[in-house]
Amino acid sequence: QIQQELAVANAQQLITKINENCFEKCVKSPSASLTSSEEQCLGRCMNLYMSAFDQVSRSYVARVSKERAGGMGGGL
Amino acid sequence: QIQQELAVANAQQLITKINENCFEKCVKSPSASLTSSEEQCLGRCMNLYMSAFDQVSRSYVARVSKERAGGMGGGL
Amino acid sequence: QIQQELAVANAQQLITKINENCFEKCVKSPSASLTSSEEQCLGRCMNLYMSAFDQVSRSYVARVSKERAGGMGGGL
Amino acid sequence: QELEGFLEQEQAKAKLQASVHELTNTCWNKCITGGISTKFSRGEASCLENCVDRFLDSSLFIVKQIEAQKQHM
Amino acid sequence: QELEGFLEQEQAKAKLQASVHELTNTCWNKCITGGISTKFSRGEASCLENCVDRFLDSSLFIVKQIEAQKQHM
Amino acid sequence: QELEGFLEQEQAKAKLQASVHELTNTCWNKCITGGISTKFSRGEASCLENCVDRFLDSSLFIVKQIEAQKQHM
Repeated sequence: QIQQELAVANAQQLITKINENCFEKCVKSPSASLTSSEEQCLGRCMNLYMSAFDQVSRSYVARVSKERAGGMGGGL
Repeated sequence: QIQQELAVANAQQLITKINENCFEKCVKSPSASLTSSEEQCLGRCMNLYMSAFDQVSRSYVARVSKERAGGMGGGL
Repeated sequence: QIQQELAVANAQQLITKINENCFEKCVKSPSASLTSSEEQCLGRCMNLYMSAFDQVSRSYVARVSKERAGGMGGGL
Repeated sequence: QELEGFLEQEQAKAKLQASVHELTNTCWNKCITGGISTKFSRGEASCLENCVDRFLDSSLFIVKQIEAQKQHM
Repeated sequence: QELEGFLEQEQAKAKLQASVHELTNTCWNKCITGGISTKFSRGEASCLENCVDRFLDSSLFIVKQIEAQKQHM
Repeated sequence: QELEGFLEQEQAKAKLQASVHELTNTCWNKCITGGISTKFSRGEASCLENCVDRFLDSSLFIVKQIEAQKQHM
């Protein structure tokens, strides 16, 4: 159950971060409703943010494993 | 008593945020003392930040009520 | 022992902040490895950040003492 | 049990207050990009009025997109 | 009770340290706007020297204004 | 004791997740400086690929510098 809570928290945190960063990029000046070009931008931005998240996860896990294997003698 | 503590914490948080944002806007390059034009800017900025805070509170409370009433079927 | 933990936490927090701010300033576009000019910039930036930290510590401690001595009647 | 209900309510209030502070900060940075005058420009005022609702719309839009993508997988 | 006093003191120290880290970050961003050289420019050094005191002055000024406004209500 | 190990592991996982969220935010801000297109530009993609490793290199470099300075004191 803890594992599930972690997964849910992780997904929520990702959505929060996507919204923060994509609202910033895509909704330059909030008007009476989201325009269709704002929505298109949000859709693209969401996909890009998720792939950045995947890239960062992979790089980070790879690096932590490498450091643990003792290849560099440094501590993160 | 908890209610009072909440109100105090809320006021303190508002002052902290006003100072962060208005120092940023009004004191471009800190000198030997606050100049009178910096103080004037801080006074105006404080009033504007408070009215932004009021606007955001009203919008947010209205939106949360509306969503709860079930008008949109979405969850915040 | 608590004192030591505090000192360690303080040093770690300082390193975290140096890295955040100096990575921002010195590594404009991450490439396949840190270049020597990026490393030189990081070295200088680290020294500057530490001296900014020292300046801020001194100013802050001096100000808090002064306020406590009751010179201004204001509360921070 | 009444106490429990009271505490829960106060906790909800604290959370709401934190959200309002954060949203105010976000909308201030989004809408007030120029200098500080005695009152908001027309553009700033309209931006602030709409900022919270568009921010929440944006959040709901993202959630819906994610759910739609999940079903297509 | 001595322990309690000790713990309180350590807690105060931790809070002070957190404030110093945050203020350093604020003042670094306010004062160091250009590239990184071997030492601070004259303008950067003077900005850093004054930054903490003006930040706290600004905070006190805001508190006084709010109190003055309350009395006029 | 098995429970303890399990809890520690979950805590480590939570910490790793928090680091990934923070690093993603840092690298997004560093690498995605222009508009939002359907895919990353070549420069953005390469920046993102290298961002985490250079950020950690930078952190290790700073730690080593500090240790080197300590020994010279």
